[in-house]
Amino acid sequence: MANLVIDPIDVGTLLALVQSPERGGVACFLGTVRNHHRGREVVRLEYSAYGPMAEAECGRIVAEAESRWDVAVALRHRVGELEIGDTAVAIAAASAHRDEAFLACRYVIEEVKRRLPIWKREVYTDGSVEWVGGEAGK
Amino acid sequence: MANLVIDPIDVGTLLALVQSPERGGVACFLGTVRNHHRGREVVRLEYSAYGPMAEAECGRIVAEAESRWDVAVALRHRVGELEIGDTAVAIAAASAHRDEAFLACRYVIEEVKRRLPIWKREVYTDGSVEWVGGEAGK
Amino acid sequence: MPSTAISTLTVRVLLFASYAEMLGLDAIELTFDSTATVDDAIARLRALPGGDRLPPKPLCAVNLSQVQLDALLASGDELAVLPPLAGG
Amino acid sequence: MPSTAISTLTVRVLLFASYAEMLGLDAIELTFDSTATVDDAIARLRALPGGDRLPPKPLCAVNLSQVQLDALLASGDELAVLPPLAGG
Repeated sequence: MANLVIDPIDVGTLLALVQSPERGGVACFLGTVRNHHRGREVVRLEYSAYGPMAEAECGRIVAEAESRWDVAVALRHRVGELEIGDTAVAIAAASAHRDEAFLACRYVIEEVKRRLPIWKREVYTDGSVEWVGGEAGK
Repeated sequence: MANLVIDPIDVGTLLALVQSPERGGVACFLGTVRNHHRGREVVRLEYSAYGPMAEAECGRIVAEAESRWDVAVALRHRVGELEIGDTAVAIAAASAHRDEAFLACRYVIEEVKRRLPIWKREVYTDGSVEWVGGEAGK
Repeated sequence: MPSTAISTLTVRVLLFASYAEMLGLDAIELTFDSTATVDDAIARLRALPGGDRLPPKPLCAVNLSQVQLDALLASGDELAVLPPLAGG
Repeated sequence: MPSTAISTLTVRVLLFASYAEMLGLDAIELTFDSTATVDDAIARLRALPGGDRLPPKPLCAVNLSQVQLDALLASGDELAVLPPLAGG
Protein backbone atom coordinates (compact mmCIF):
# COMPACT_ATOMS: atom_id res chain seq x y z
CA MET A 1 0.00 0.00 0.00
CA ALA A 2 2.89 2.40 -0.65
CA ASN A 3 1.33 5.39 -2.36
CA LEU A 4 4.51 7.44 -2.06
CA VAL A 5 7.14 6.26 -4.51
CA ILE A 6 10.70 7.23 -5.35
CA ASP A 7 10.85 5.59 -8.78
CA PRO A 8 9.07 7.03 -11.84
CA ILE A 9 5.33 6.31 -12.04
CA ASP A 10 4.31 3.97 -14.83
CA VAL A 11 0.81 4.93 -15.94
CA GLY A 12 0.11 1.59 -17.59
CA THR A 13 0.83 -0.25 -14.36
CA LEU A 14 -1.42 2.14 -12.43
CA LEU A 15 -4.28 1.68 -14.90
CA ALA A 16 -3.95 -2.09 -14.69
CA LEU A 17 -4.57 -1.87 -10.93
CA VAL A 18 -8.09 -0.48 -11.40
CA GLN A 19 -9.25 -1.64 -14.82
CA SER A 20 -11.55 -4.63 -15.04
CA PRO A 21 -14.15 -5.86 -17.51
CA GLU A 22 -16.89 -4.72 -15.10
CA ARG A 23 -15.46 -1.19 -14.87
CA GLY A 24 -15.60 0.07 -18.44
CA GLY A 25 -14.61 3.68 -17.80
CA VAL A 26 -11.32 4.89 -16.36
CA ALA A 27 -10.66 8.56 -15.60
CA CYS A 28 -7.13 9.47 -14.74
CA PHE A 29 -5.14 12.55 -13.86
CA LEU A 30 -1.42 13.17 -14.10
CA GLY A 31 0.35 16.13 -12.57
CA THR A 32 3.71 16.79 -14.19
CA VAL A 33 6.59 18.97 -13.07
CA ARG A 34 6.40 22.39 -14.68
CA ASN A 35 9.42 24.32 -15.92
CA HIS A 36 8.34 27.64 -14.45
CA HIS A 37 7.01 29.05 -11.20
CA ARG A 38 5.91 32.67 -10.75
CA GLY A 39 7.90 33.70 -13.78
CA ARG A 40 11.13 31.97 -12.81
CA GLU A 41 12.55 29.02 -14.72
CA VAL A 42 12.86 25.81 -12.72
CA VAL A 43 15.80 23.49 -13.39
CA ARG A 44 14.86 20.67 -11.03
CA LEU A 45 13.03 20.07 -7.79
CA GLU A 46 12.73 17.81 -4.83
CA TYR A 47 9.59 16.68 -3.07
CA SER A 48 9.87 15.87 0.62
CA ALA A 49 7.07 14.40 2.68
CA TYR A 50 5.96 13.69 6.21
CA GLY A 51 5.90 10.08 5.11
CA PRO A 52 3.68 8.29 7.65
CA MET A 53 1.02 11.01 7.53
CA ALA A 54 1.18 11.28 3.73
CA GLU A 55 0.61 7.51 3.45
CA ALA A 56 -2.23 7.69 5.97
CA GLU A 57 -3.89 10.56 4.08
CA CYS A 58 -3.51 8.72 0.75
CA GLY A 59 -5.22 5.71 2.26
CA ARG A 60 -8.02 7.82 3.72
CA ILE A 61 -8.59 9.77 0.49
CA VAL A 62 -8.78 6.59 -1.62
CA ALA A 63 -11.15 4.98 0.91
CA GLU A 64 -13.37 8.08 0.90
CA ALA A 65 -13.60 8.05 -2.91
CA GLU A 66 -14.31 4.31 -3.01
CA SER A 67 -17.06 4.62 -0.41
CA ARG A 68 -18.67 7.69 -2.00
CA TRP A 69 -18.73 6.32 -5.57
CA ASP A 70 -18.76 2.85 -7.13
CA VAL A 71 -15.11 3.05 -8.20
CA ALA A 72 -11.72 1.42 -7.83
CA VAL A 73 -9.02 4.04 -7.24
CA ALA A 74 -5.22 3.97 -7.43
CA LEU A 75 -3.00 6.86 -6.34
CA ARG A 76 0.76 7.44 -6.52
CA HIS A 77 2.81 10.47 -5.51
CA ARG A 78 6.52 10.72 -6.08
CA VAL A 79 9.02 11.97 -3.53
CA GLY A 80 12.70 12.78 -3.94
CA GLU A 81 14.37 14.44 -6.91
CA LEU A 82 12.29 14.96 -10.05
CA GLU A 83 13.11 16.31 -13.46
CA ILE A 84 11.03 18.75 -15.52
CA GLY A 85 8.24 16.83 -17.24
CA ASP A 86 8.25 13.94 -14.74
CA THR A 87 4.88 12.77 -13.45
CA ALA A 88 4.68 13.88 -9.80
CA VAL A 89 1.20 12.54 -9.06
CA ALA A 90 -1.01 10.02 -10.84
CA ILE A 91 -4.58 8.99 -10.11
CA ALA A 92 -6.75 6.40 -11.84
CA ALA A 93 -10.44 5.81 -11.05
CA ALA A 94 -12.35 3.03 -12.79
CA SER A 95 -16.12 2.57 -12.74
CA ALA A 96 -18.96 1.05 -14.71
CA HIS A 97 -20.18 4.64 -15.18
CA ARG A 98 -17.91 7.35 -16.47
CA ASP A 99 -19.62 10.04 -14.42
CA GLU A 100 -18.50 8.32 -11.21
CA ALA A 101 -15.00 7.74 -12.58
CA PHE A 102 -14.60 11.46 -13.34
CA LEU A 103 -16.07 12.60 -10.01
CA ALA A 104 -13.87 10.25 -8.01
CA CYS A 105 -10.71 11.19 -9.94
CA ARG A 106 -11.40 14.88 -9.46
CA TYR A 107 -12.14 14.40 -5.77
CA VAL A 108 -8.86 12.57 -5.20
CA ILE A 109 -6.64 15.19 -6.86
CA GLU A 110 -8.36 18.02 -4.95
CA GLU A 111 -7.92 16.22 -1.63
CA VAL A 112 -4.31 15.31 -2.50
CA LYS A 113 -3.55 19.01 -3.02
CA ARG A 114 -5.43 19.97 0.14
CA ARG A 115 -4.24 17.26 2.52
CA LEU A 116 -0.96 15.54 1.60
CA PRO A 117 1.92 16.77 3.77
CA ILE A 118 4.36 17.14 0.90
CA TRP A 119 6.65 20.06 0.12
CA LYS A 120 8.51 21.10 -2.96
CA ARG A 121 11.97 22.62 -3.07
CA GLU A 122 12.66 24.25 -6.41
CA VAL A 123 16.05 25.06 -7.91
CA TYR A 124 16.00 27.93 -10.43
CA THR A 125 18.28 28.74 -13.38
CA ASP A 126 19.96 31.53 -11.38
CA GLY A 127 21.01 28.96 -8.76
CA SER A 128 18.56 30.14 -6.12
CA VAL A 129 16.51 27.62 -4.17
CA GLU A 130 13.06 28.02 -2.66
CA TRP A 131 10.47 26.05 -0.72
CA VAL A 132 7.16 26.25 -2.58
CA GLY A 133 3.77 25.78 -0.96
CA GLY A 134 0.13 26.54 -0.68
CA GLU A 135 -1.33 26.56 -4.14
CA ALA A 136 -4.24 24.17 -3.70
CA GLY A 137 -6.51 26.48 -5.69
CA LYS A 138 -4.28 26.56 -8.74
CA MET B 1 -4.46 12.94 -38.10
CA ALA B 2 -5.89 9.41 -38.00
CA ASN B 3 -8.05 9.30 -34.89
CA LEU B 4 -9.54 5.93 -35.84
CA VAL B 5 -7.06 3.14 -35.33
CA ILE B 6 -7.04 -0.61 -35.87
CA ASP B 7 -4.07 -1.41 -33.61
CA PRO B 8 -4.25 -1.30 -29.80
CA ILE B 9 -4.07 2.17 -28.25
CA ASP B 10 -0.92 2.85 -26.25
CA VAL B 11 -1.80 5.29 -23.48
CA GLY B 12 1.81 6.38 -22.93
CA THR B 13 2.12 7.40 -26.57
CA LEU B 14 -1.16 9.32 -26.39
CA LEU B 15 -0.09 11.17 -23.24
CA ALA B 16 3.23 12.11 -24.84
CA LEU B 17 1.30 13.86 -27.63
CA VAL B 18 -0.24 16.40 -25.24
CA GLN B 19 2.13 16.64 -22.26
CA SER B 20 4.54 19.53 -22.11
CA PRO B 21 6.34 21.39 -19.32
CA GLU B 22 3.88 24.29 -19.75
CA ARG B 23 0.86 22.01 -19.36
CA GLY B 24 1.27 20.52 -15.91
CA GLY B 25 -2.09 18.75 -15.65
CA VAL B 26 -3.32 15.94 -17.87
CA ALA B 27 -6.80 14.48 -17.55
CA CYS B 28 -7.49 11.34 -19.50
CA PHE B 29 -10.32 8.93 -20.05
CA LEU B 30 -10.23 5.34 -21.26
CA GLY B 31 -13.29 3.38 -22.32
CA THR B 32 -12.70 -0.35 -22.22
CA VAL B 33 -14.70 -3.21 -23.66
CA ARG B 34 -17.07 -4.65 -21.07
CA ASN B 35 -17.82 -8.34 -20.73
CA HIS B 36 -21.56 -7.93 -20.36
CA HIS B 37 -24.42 -6.08 -22.02
CA ARG B 38 -27.97 -6.06 -20.69
CA GLY B 39 -27.28 -9.19 -18.69
CA ARG B 40 -25.71 -11.19 -21.50
CA GLU B 41 -22.07 -12.19 -21.52
CA VAL B 42 -20.04 -10.77 -24.40
CA VAL B 43 -17.27 -12.91 -25.94
CA ARG B 44 -15.92 -10.37 -28.43
CA LEU B 45 -17.06 -7.46 -30.51
CA GLU B 46 -16.38 -5.50 -33.62
CA TYR B 47 -16.58 -1.75 -34.10
CA SER B 48 -17.43 -0.52 -37.57
CA ALA B 49 -17.41 3.13 -38.56
CA TYR B 50 -18.48 5.54 -41.26
CA GLY B 51 -14.79 6.34 -41.53
CA PRO B 52 -14.64 9.72 -43.29
CA MET B 53 -17.39 11.19 -41.10
CA ALA B 54 -15.94 9.69 -37.91
CA GLU B 55 -12.56 11.25 -38.70
CA ALA B 56 -14.21 14.57 -39.49
CA GLU B 57 -16.18 14.52 -36.23
CA CYS B 58 -13.05 13.62 -34.24
CA GLY B 59 -11.26 16.58 -35.77
CA ARG B 60 -14.18 18.91 -35.05
CA ILE B 61 -14.59 17.71 -31.45
CA VAL B 62 -10.88 18.15 -30.69
CA ALA B 63 -10.87 21.60 -32.30
CA GLU B 64 -13.94 22.62 -30.28
CA ALA B 65 -12.30 21.55 -27.01
CA GLU B 66 -9.03 23.29 -27.87
CA SER B 67 -10.83 26.52 -28.74
CA ARG B 68 -13.09 26.48 -25.68
CA TRP B 69 -10.35 25.75 -23.12
CA ASP B 70 -6.58 26.30 -22.99
CA VAL B 71 -5.77 22.65 -23.64
CA ALA B 72 -4.00 20.26 -25.98
CA VAL B 73 -6.20 17.24 -26.75
CA ALA B 74 -5.50 13.83 -28.28
CA LEU B 75 -8.23 11.33 -29.18
CA ARG B 76 -8.14 7.77 -30.48
CA HIS B 77 -10.98 5.34 -31.18
CA ARG B 78 -10.42 1.78 -32.24
CA VAL B 79 -12.27 0.04 -35.04
CA GLY B 80 -12.30 -3.61 -36.05
CA GLU B 81 -12.24 -6.62 -33.75
CA LEU B 82 -11.65 -6.01 -30.04
CA GLU B 83 -11.24 -8.33 -27.09
CA ILE B 84 -12.81 -7.92 -23.64
CA GLY B 85 -10.75 -5.41 -21.64
CA ASP B 86 -9.27 -3.70 -24.70
CA THR B 87 -9.27 0.09 -24.69
CA ALA B 88 -11.87 1.16 -27.26
CA VAL B 89 -11.50 4.92 -26.83
CA ALA B 90 -8.80 7.06 -25.22
CA ILE B 91 -8.72 10.80 -24.62
CA ALA B 92 -5.97 12.95 -23.12
CA ALA B 93 -6.32 16.67 -22.36
CA ALA B 94 -3.36 18.65 -21.02
CA SER B 95 -3.51 22.13 -19.57
CA ALA B 96 -1.71 24.47 -17.20
CA HIS B 97 -4.88 24.30 -15.06
CA ARG B 98 -6.39 21.00 -14.05
CA ASP B 99 -9.92 22.38 -14.12
CA GLU B 100 -9.63 23.01 -17.86
CA ALA B 101 -8.01 19.62 -18.44
CA PHE B 102 -10.93 17.85 -16.74
CA LEU B 103 -13.61 19.93 -18.47
CA ALA B 104 -12.07 19.38 -21.90
CA CYS B 105 -11.61 15.63 -21.35
CA ARG B 106 -15.20 15.25 -20.21
CA TYR B 107 -16.49 17.32 -23.13
CA VAL B 108 -14.65 15.16 -25.65
CA ILE B 109 -15.94 11.81 -24.34
CA GLU B 110 -19.53 13.11 -24.22
CA GLU B 111 -19.31 14.41 -27.79
CA VAL B 112 -17.61 11.20 -28.95
CA LYS B 113 -20.56 9.21 -27.60
CA ARG B 114 -23.05 11.66 -29.09
CA ARG B 115 -21.51 12.24 -32.50
CA LEU B 116 -19.11 9.54 -33.75
CA PRO B 117 -20.74 7.35 -36.43
CA ILE B 118 -19.47 4.09 -34.97
CA TRP B 119 -21.41 0.89 -34.35
CA LYS B 120 -20.72 -2.13 -32.23
CA ARG B 121 -21.53 -5.72 -33.15
CA GLU B 122 -21.42 -7.97 -30.11
CA VAL B 123 -21.01 -11.74 -30.07
CA TYR B 124 -22.46 -13.45 -26.99
CA THR B 125 -21.58 -16.72 -25.25
CA ASP B 126 -24.69 -18.42 -26.70
CA GLY B 127 -23.39 -17.65 -30.21
CA SER B 128 -25.94 -14.93 -30.94
CA VAL B 129 -24.84 -11.67 -32.53
CA GLU B 130 -26.34 -8.21 -32.15
CA TRP B 131 -25.81 -4.63 -33.29
CA VAL B 132 -25.67 -2.39 -30.24
CA GLY B 133 -26.43 1.28 -30.25
CA GLY B 134 -27.78 4.40 -28.64
CA GLU B 135 -26.46 4.50 -25.10
CA ALA B 136 -24.99 7.97 -25.00
CA GLY B 137 -26.49 8.60 -21.57
CA LYS B 138 -24.88 5.54 -19.96
CA MET C 1 -44.99 34.22 -64.72
CA PRO C 2 -41.32 33.22 -64.68
CA SER C 3 -40.67 29.58 -65.40
CA THR C 4 -38.26 27.62 -63.25
CA ALA C 5 -35.91 25.14 -64.87
CA ILE C 6 -36.24 21.81 -63.09
CA SER C 7 -33.33 19.41 -63.35
CA THR C 8 -33.03 15.95 -61.86
CA LEU C 9 -31.17 15.44 -58.62
CA THR C 10 -28.98 12.44 -57.81
CA VAL C 11 -27.67 11.62 -54.34
CA ARG C 12 -25.61 8.74 -53.08
CA VAL C 13 -27.05 7.09 -49.97
CA LEU C 14 -24.95 5.09 -47.51
CA LEU C 15 -26.40 2.63 -45.00
CA PHE C 16 -24.58 1.21 -42.00
CA ALA C 17 -24.66 -1.59 -39.45
CA SER C 18 -28.20 -2.76 -38.65
CA TYR C 19 -29.73 -0.52 -41.35
CA ALA C 20 -27.49 -2.03 -44.01
CA GLU C 21 -28.61 -5.49 -42.88
CA MET C 22 -32.31 -4.52 -42.95
CA LEU C 23 -32.15 -3.38 -46.57
CA GLY C 24 -29.48 -5.83 -47.65
CA LEU C 25 -27.38 -3.04 -49.14
CA ASP C 26 -24.88 -0.49 -47.92
CA ALA C 27 -25.02 2.05 -50.76
CA ILE C 28 -27.59 3.12 -53.34
CA GLU C 29 -28.12 6.06 -55.71
CA LEU C 30 -31.45 7.88 -55.61
CA THR C 31 -32.66 10.26 -58.31
CA PHE C 32 -35.40 12.86 -57.84
CA ASP C 33 -37.23 14.82 -60.53
CA SER C 34 -37.29 18.04 -58.54
CA THR C 35 -36.00 19.36 -55.25
CA ALA C 36 -35.89 16.83 -52.43
CA THR C 37 -35.27 16.80 -48.68
CA VAL C 38 -33.60 14.17 -46.54
CA ASP C 39 -37.12 13.13 -45.54
CA ASP C 40 -37.99 12.42 -49.17
CA ALA C 41 -34.93 10.17 -49.47
CA ILE C 42 -35.89 8.29 -46.31
CA ALA C 43 -39.42 7.74 -47.68
CA ARG C 44 -37.88 6.30 -50.85
CA LEU C 45 -35.66 3.94 -48.80
CA ARG C 46 -38.61 2.82 -46.71
CA ALA C 47 -40.41 1.75 -49.88
CA LEU C 48 -37.57 -0.67 -50.77
CA PRO C 49 -37.72 -4.37 -49.77
CA GLY C 50 -36.90 -4.54 -46.03
CA GLY C 51 -37.21 -0.75 -45.76
CA ASP C 52 -40.33 -0.94 -43.60
CA ARG C 53 -38.00 -1.84 -40.70
CA LEU C 54 -36.11 1.45 -41.12
CA PRO C 55 -37.40 4.02 -38.57
CA PRO C 56 -39.28 6.97 -40.14
CA LYS C 57 -36.95 9.54 -38.57
CA PRO C 58 -33.42 8.10 -38.46
CA LEU C 59 -30.28 10.10 -37.66
CA CYS C 60 -28.85 11.43 -40.95
CA ALA C 61 -25.72 13.15 -42.20
CA VAL C 62 -25.05 14.93 -45.48
CA ASN C 63 -21.46 15.31 -46.62
CA LEU C 64 -20.08 14.15 -43.23
CA SER C 65 -22.19 16.43 -40.99
CA GLN C 66 -25.40 15.63 -39.13
CA VAL C 67 -28.48 17.30 -40.62
CA GLN C 68 -32.16 17.74 -39.83
CA LEU C 69 -34.66 15.72 -41.82
CA ASP C 70 -36.04 18.80 -43.59
CA ALA C 71 -32.61 19.69 -45.03
CA LEU C 72 -32.60 20.11 -48.80
CA LEU C 73 -30.47 17.76 -50.87
CA ALA C 74 -28.21 18.93 -53.70
CA SER C 75 -27.04 16.84 -56.62
CA GLY C 76 -23.89 14.91 -55.72
CA ASP C 77 -24.61 14.94 -51.97
CA GLU C 78 -23.61 11.93 -49.91
CA LEU C 79 -26.48 11.10 -47.57
CA ALA C 80 -25.67 8.72 -44.71
CA VAL C 81 -28.43 7.04 -42.71
CA LEU C 82 -27.05 6.31 -39.24
CA PRO C 83 -28.31 3.70 -36.76
CA PRO C 84 -28.15 4.72 -33.07
CA LEU C 85 -24.49 5.54 -32.42
CA ALA C 86 -22.44 3.21 -30.22
CA GLY C 87 -18.94 4.70 -30.16
CA GLY C 88 -16.93 5.39 -27.02
CA MET D 1 -13.22 20.26 47.06
CA PRO D 2 -11.74 17.38 45.05
CA SER D 3 -8.11 17.76 44.16
CA THR D 4 -6.90 17.05 40.65
CA ALA D 5 -3.66 15.19 40.14
CA ILE D 6 -1.54 17.13 37.65
CA SER D 7 1.15 15.20 35.82
CA THR D 8 3.62 16.52 33.26
CA LEU D 9 2.94 16.12 29.57
CA THR D 10 5.56 15.36 26.93
CA VAL D 11 4.96 15.59 23.18
CA ARG D 12 7.27 15.07 20.26
CA VAL D 13 7.15 17.92 17.71
CA LEU D 14 8.15 17.49 14.07
CA LEU D 15 9.03 20.38 11.77
CA PHE D 16 9.25 20.20 7.99
CA ALA D 17 10.62 21.98 4.95
CA SER D 18 10.80 25.78 5.42
CA TYR D 19 9.78 25.55 9.10
CA ALA D 20 12.61 23.13 9.85
CA GLU D 21 15.01 25.58 8.19
CA MET D 22 13.64 28.54 10.20
CA LEU D 23 14.25 26.84 13.52
CA GLY D 24 17.29 24.85 12.44
CA LEU D 25 15.76 21.60 13.72
CA ASP D 26 13.30 19.01 12.49
CA ALA D 27 12.28 17.40 15.78
CA ILE D 28 12.08 18.49 19.43
CA GLU D 29 10.43 17.26 22.63
CA LEU D 30 8.29 19.69 24.61
CA THR D 31 7.19 19.13 28.20
CA PHE D 32 4.27 20.92 29.87
CA ASP D 33 3.43 21.03 33.59
CA SER D 34 -0.30 20.75 33.04
CA THR D 35 -2.73 20.30 30.17
CA ALA D 36 -1.71 21.95 26.91
CA THR D 37 -3.23 22.65 23.51
CA VAL D 38 -1.58 22.70 20.11
CA ASP D 39 -1.61 26.50 20.44
CA ASP D 40 0.50 26.26 23.60
CA ALA D 41 3.07 24.15 21.77
CA ILE D 42 3.23 26.65 18.90
CA ALA D 43 3.81 29.50 21.38
CA ARG D 44 6.68 27.50 22.85
CA LEU D 45 8.20 26.95 19.40
CA ARG D 46 7.86 30.64 18.54
CA ALA D 47 9.95 31.49 21.62
CA LEU D 48 12.87 29.42 20.29
CA PRO D 49 15.70 31.01 18.26
CA GLY D 50 14.34 31.60 14.73
CA GLY D 51 10.83 30.82 15.96
CA ASP D 52 9.58 34.36 15.42
CA ARG D 53 9.44 33.55 11.70
CA LEU D 54 6.98 30.71 12.33
CA PRO D 55 3.40 31.89 11.64
CA PRO D 56 1.21 32.13 14.76
CA LYS D 57 -1.44 29.78 13.32
CA PRO D 58 0.31 27.14 11.22
CA LEU D 59 -1.36 23.99 9.87
CA CYS D 60 -0.90 21.21 12.44
CA ALA D 61 -1.42 17.46 12.72
CA VAL D 62 -1.49 15.22 15.77
CA ASN D 63 -0.80 11.52 15.31
CA LEU D 64 -1.06 11.77 11.49
CA SER D 65 -4.37 13.70 11.30
CA GLN D 66 -4.94 17.43 10.86
CA VAL D 67 -6.22 19.16 14.01
CA GLN D 68 -7.48 22.56 15.11
CA LEU D 69 -5.16 24.75 17.17
CA ASP D 70 -7.33 24.41 20.27
CA ALA D 71 -7.00 20.60 20.29
CA LEU D 72 -5.73 19.20 23.59
CA LEU D 73 -2.43 17.33 23.58
CA ALA D 74 -1.89 14.03 25.35
CA SER D 75 1.40 12.67 26.58
CA GLY D 76 3.18 10.76 23.82
CA ASP D 77 1.43 12.64 21.02
CA GLU D 78 3.33 13.38 17.83
CA LEU D 79 2.61 16.99 16.83
CA ALA D 80 3.60 17.95 13.27
CA VAL D 81 3.81 21.60 12.23
CA LEU D 82 3.15 21.76 8.51
CA PRO D 83 4.20 24.52 6.09
CA PRO D 84 1.70 25.31 3.29
CA LEU D 85 1.22 22.01 1.42
CA ALA D 86 2.64 21.64 -2.07
CA GLY D 87 1.79 18.11 -3.16
CA GLY D 88 0.08 17.16 -6.39
